[in-house]
Amino acid sequence: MNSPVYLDHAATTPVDPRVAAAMAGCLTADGVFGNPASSAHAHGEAAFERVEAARAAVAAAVGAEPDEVVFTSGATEADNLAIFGATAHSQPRGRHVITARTEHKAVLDPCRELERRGWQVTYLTPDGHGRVEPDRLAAALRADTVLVSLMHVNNEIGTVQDVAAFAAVCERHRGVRLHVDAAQSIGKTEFDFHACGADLVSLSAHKSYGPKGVGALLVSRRSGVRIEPRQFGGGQERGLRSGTVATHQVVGMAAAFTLVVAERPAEGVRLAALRERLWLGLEAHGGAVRNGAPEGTVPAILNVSFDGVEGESLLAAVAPRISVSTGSACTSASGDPSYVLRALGRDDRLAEASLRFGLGRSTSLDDVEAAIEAVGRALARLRRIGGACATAR
Amino acid sequence: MNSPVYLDHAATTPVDPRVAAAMAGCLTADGVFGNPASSAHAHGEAAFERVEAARAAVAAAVGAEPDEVVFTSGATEADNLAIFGATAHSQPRGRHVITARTEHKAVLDPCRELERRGWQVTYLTPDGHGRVEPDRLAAALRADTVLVSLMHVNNEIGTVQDVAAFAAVCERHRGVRLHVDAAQSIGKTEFDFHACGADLVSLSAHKSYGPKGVGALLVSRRSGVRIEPRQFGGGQERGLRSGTVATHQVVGMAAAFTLVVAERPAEGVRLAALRERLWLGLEAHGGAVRNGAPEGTVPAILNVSFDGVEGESLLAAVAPRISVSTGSACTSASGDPSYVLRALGRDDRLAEASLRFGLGRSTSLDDVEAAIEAVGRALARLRRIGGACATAR
Amino acid sequence: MRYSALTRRYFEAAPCAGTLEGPGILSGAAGSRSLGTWVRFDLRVAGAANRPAVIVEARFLAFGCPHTIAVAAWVAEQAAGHPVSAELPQPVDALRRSFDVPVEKLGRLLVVEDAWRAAAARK
Amino acid sequence: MRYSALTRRYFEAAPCAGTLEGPGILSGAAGSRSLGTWVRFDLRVAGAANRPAVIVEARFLAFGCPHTIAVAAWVAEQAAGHPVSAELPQPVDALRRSFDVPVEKLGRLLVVEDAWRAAAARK
Ligand SMILES: Cc1ncc(COP(=O)(O)O)c(C=O)c1O
Ligand SMILES: Cc1ncc(COP(=O)(O)O)c(C=O)c1O
Repeated sequence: MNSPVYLDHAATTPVDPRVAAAMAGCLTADGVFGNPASSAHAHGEAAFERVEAARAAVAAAVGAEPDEVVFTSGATEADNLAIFGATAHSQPRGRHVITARTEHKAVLDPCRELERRGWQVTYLTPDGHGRVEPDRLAAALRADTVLVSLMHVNNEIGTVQDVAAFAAVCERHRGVRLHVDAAQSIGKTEFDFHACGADLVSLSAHKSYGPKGVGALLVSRRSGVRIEPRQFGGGQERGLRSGTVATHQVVGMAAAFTLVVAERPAEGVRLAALRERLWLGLEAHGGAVRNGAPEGTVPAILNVSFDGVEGESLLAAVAPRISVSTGSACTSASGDPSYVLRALGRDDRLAEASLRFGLGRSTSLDDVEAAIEAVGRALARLRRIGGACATAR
Repeated sequence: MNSPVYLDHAATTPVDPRVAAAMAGCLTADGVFGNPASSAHAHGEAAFERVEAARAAVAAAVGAEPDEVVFTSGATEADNLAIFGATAHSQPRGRHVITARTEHKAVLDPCRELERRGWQVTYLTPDGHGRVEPDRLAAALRADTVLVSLMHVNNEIGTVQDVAAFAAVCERHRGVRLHVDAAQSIGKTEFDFHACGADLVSLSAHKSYGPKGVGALLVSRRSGVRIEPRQFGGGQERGLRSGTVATHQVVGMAAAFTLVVAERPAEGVRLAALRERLWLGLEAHGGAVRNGAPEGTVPAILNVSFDGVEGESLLAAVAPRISVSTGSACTSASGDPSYVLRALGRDDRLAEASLRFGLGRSTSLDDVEAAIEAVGRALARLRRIGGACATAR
Repeated sequence: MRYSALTRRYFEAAPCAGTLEGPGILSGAAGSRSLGTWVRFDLRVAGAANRPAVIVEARFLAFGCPHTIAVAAWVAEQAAGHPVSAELPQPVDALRRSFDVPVEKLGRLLVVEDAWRAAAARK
Repeated sequence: MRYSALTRRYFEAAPCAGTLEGPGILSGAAGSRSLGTWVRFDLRVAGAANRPAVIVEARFLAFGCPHTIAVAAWVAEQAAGHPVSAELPQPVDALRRSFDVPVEKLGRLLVVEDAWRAAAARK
C-alpha cells in the first residue's frame, strides 16, 4: 500500500529540508555544538551567536524585538508560562481570567488548574463560526479580571480572530493583560506582534515546517507586562526560562519562520484555491456541513462535518488513503467529539463525524482529488452499512 | 588561529553522527515527521512507534521500565518537575525538603522558590570531596520532611555519590521521597534506576552526545511515588507532561544513551588514563590543587584550582587554546566564584581560579598535552604579571 | 486508534452488510444513532418439523465505530448454519478479546448483543 | 566573557609588565590579592631644575581580571614622556569606555587609579 496522502498539516508539518540543514549545522563536532551559556570560550560564543541570530530572525518574522522573545519547548510551555506566569504576578489585583471554549487544551487546561487553585475563569462561547465578538469580551471583563487568553487562529476550524480588537478592549479596561495563542498563525496568515497589541503571544515551530519541541513566548516590552518564571535553574532567557537553550532547535525555528513568512502570500493563494476545490468535491457527496466561515478562516484549514456516518468509522475508513484528523492531535486519541465544534453549536454526532483537512506545502491538486474520492467512497460505504439511505436521511 | 581544543564536555557534548542521522530520519517529509499524538493515521502511528521505541531504549539504558520514562525538555525541566511535582503532592504531610549546597542550580533554584513559598529547606554541606555522608542526611531528616534531592555525579568536580545509601536512609525514614539529578551520569559512570532505589531521577541527553533540549524524569512505579504535572494541555506523557513530543529529540536521546552505555567501560578506562596524565602535567606547573578525590570522581571530569592567579584572567588566557570553564556553563557567565568549590571549603580566590576539564570522546593525548602546555604558559605569564613569584608564593 | 488486524479486516470488508427481504425474516435492532451506536440484524431461517430453526443467511446494518461494525459483520458471517438462539456465536467477552476492543467500548458490544437477541426473539 | 579587541590585545601582550629597580623609582600599589584585585606601578622619572619631573619609563604588576591587566598595561605604556601627575593618562571613565569595561567592574579600575596615585605621590 502506498503511504497515505498527508492532509494533517495543522497537527504538524514536516521540517523543511533547508531548515533541517540549518539544524544539522548545530549538532555534530564539525558544527556549532557548544553550550550557548559557556561564555568563557569560542565554542560557547559561537553557539551564543547562533542563538541570538535565531532570536533576531524569529523576532523579525513576527514583528517583535529580539529581547521580547523567550524561547520555550513549544507552544504548550509558552501557553502555560503566559497563563501561570502572568497570573502569579497579578494575583494581588484579582483572581479572574477570561478565555474561550474553543481554545486549545494548552490554554484550557492551565485555566482549569487555576480554577482548582481558587481562581474564577469565564469561558466565552464564540459565534457559530468560532469568533469571539469583542463586545462579548468587553461584557465579561470584571474589576478583578487580570488576564484574557484568546487565540489568533483556531487549530480545528482555522477561524482567524481579531486580536487587535481584543487588545483594544483590554486596553480600555485599565490595561488587563492579553495573551494570544498564535501557534497556528505563522505562515498561515499575517501576524505582527506589535500591531496586534497583545502583551503575550505563544508560538510553536512545528506547525510552520520547523522542528517539534521548540517555541517561544513573546513578552511585550512596550506594555511592560511582567511574568513570573516557572522553570528555575541556570537563569537562561533572562531568568524567565532556565534550561540549556537547544541551539539546533531555535535555529530551526528561526529558519522555518523566515521561510514561511516570505512564502506566505503566494502559498496562501495557492492553498485557498485547493481548499475551495476540496470543499466543492466534498459537498457533492451530500450531507456535508462546512465549519467556519470561508472568508474568516486560514486557507490551510478546512473542517467539514458529515451527516449519516459515525465519526470514528469515517476516520478509520479514510485513514488508509489520507491522513487527516477529527480535531487537534491532542484530542483525537480520546475519541470524544470535538469540544470546539460543540461550542459552535454542532450536535455530538455531527461534531464527531467531522474531518479537519490541514493543507500544506506538499499538497497538490492530485492530493485534493484523492481526498475527495477517498471521503466519497468512505461515506458511501459507511452510509450503506449504516442503513442511512433507508432510515436516517 | 586554529579553533581551540574542546575540553568542556561536562557543559555539553557534540551530537554523535549516528545520533544525528537517527534524528534526521524524523524531520523531513521523507522521514517519520508525523505528530506522535495523531493516532488516527499512519503518519502519526509511525511517529508514535518511534517515540515508544525511544522510550524503551532510554529505559533499557538506565535500568528502568518504559512506562517510568517521562520525556521533558531537559534535566532542568525534569528537576523542576520532580521538586515542584513531588512537593505539591505531599504538601499536606509536611513542608520540609533536604538538598545539598553542591547541587546544580536547576535543583537549588526550585528549592529557593519553595522557600519563598514558605517551605523550609535544609542545604547539607558535603565533605571536602563533595560527598554527602548518608549519616548527615539521616540526621537532617525531620518528621515533616517530604523530599530529598541529591545528585549522583556532580557537574563541577565529578564526584560520584552513593545514591543507594541515600535511598536506604530515606526508606528507613517512613519512605520520604528521593530525587536524584543524574544529568551527568549516563555514559560517565554506571547508573541503574532500579538498583539505586531513587523515586525520581532527572536525565539530560546533551551531556551524553545527544541533542540539547531533551531529557527525562524517571518516575518509579514500584515505589508508587506520585507527582503533580506542571505543564498542562494535550495530556501527553500520561498527563504528566503535556506538549507535543518531539520525535527527533527523543529518538536522539535514545540513540545517544544506547551508544554511551555500550561504550562506557572501554571509554572510562581510556579517559581515566588521560585524566591522570592531565593532572600530572598540571601539577608539575606548581600551585595546583585537585578538587575531588580521584577514586570518587568520574574519569571524564578533572577540576583543579591554581594558586597565584586570578580566575577570570586564567580562563581568558587559556581560551584561545582550550575550551574549558570554571564551573557549570550556567554559572560561568556570572563570574562569581563557584559555589560548589566554596561549599567544599576552598577560599574565594582558589575557588575562582579553578578550571573544570571535561574530557570526552574526541579527547586525545595530544589534546591533553596541549592543555597542559596552554595552562602552563598562562600560569607563568599571569604569575609574572601578578608579581606572584616575588610576593605571593 | 489502533485496531487489531481482525478488526481492521472485518471493518473494511464488512461481509454480510445489508438487509434481507421476504417472508419469515427475523429482524431486530438496538441502540440509537443519536447516541452513536445502532445495530440491526436480519436472519433468514429454515426449520423442518421437530428440528430447531437454523439460520440460513444473516445480514447486518451498523452505525457505529469500527469495532461495532467489525463485530456485527463477523457475527452475521458466522451465523449461517447455526440454530437460532439468543446467544451470540461467541459470548461478548470472547468477542471483546478476539477483536481487541477497549474496555470502555464494552457498551457498544452489548448493543450488538441486544440487536441479535431482538432478532432471535422474533422466532 | 566577551572582551573588546583593545582589551584582548593589552591583556595578551601586557606591555611593560614587571618592576623597575634602582634609586629614584616611584612605586605604589593598591588593592588586595585576597579581594581579587591588586595593582602596582613603578615609575622611573627624570627632572631638570625648574621643570616638572617627567616619566621616562613605567612598569606594572597586576593580579586581577583581564580588564584590570589590560588597563594597567595601557597606562604604563602611555606614561612614558608624560609629567608625573596624580592624574591617569586618561580619566577612569574614559578608560572604562575605551576598554568596554562592564559597570560592575568600575571598582577594579579605581584600584588601578589608586595604585597610580600612590606611585605618583612618592614624588
Ligand atoms: C492552537 C495551538 N496551541 C498550542 C499548541 C501546542 O503546541 P506545541 O505542540 O508546540 O506544544 C497547538 C498544537 O499542538 C495548537 O494548535
Ligand atoms: C547536574 C546537572 N543538572 C541539570 C543540568 C541541566 O540540564 P539541561 O541542560 O538538560 O537543562 C545540568 C547541565 O546543564 C547538570 O550538569
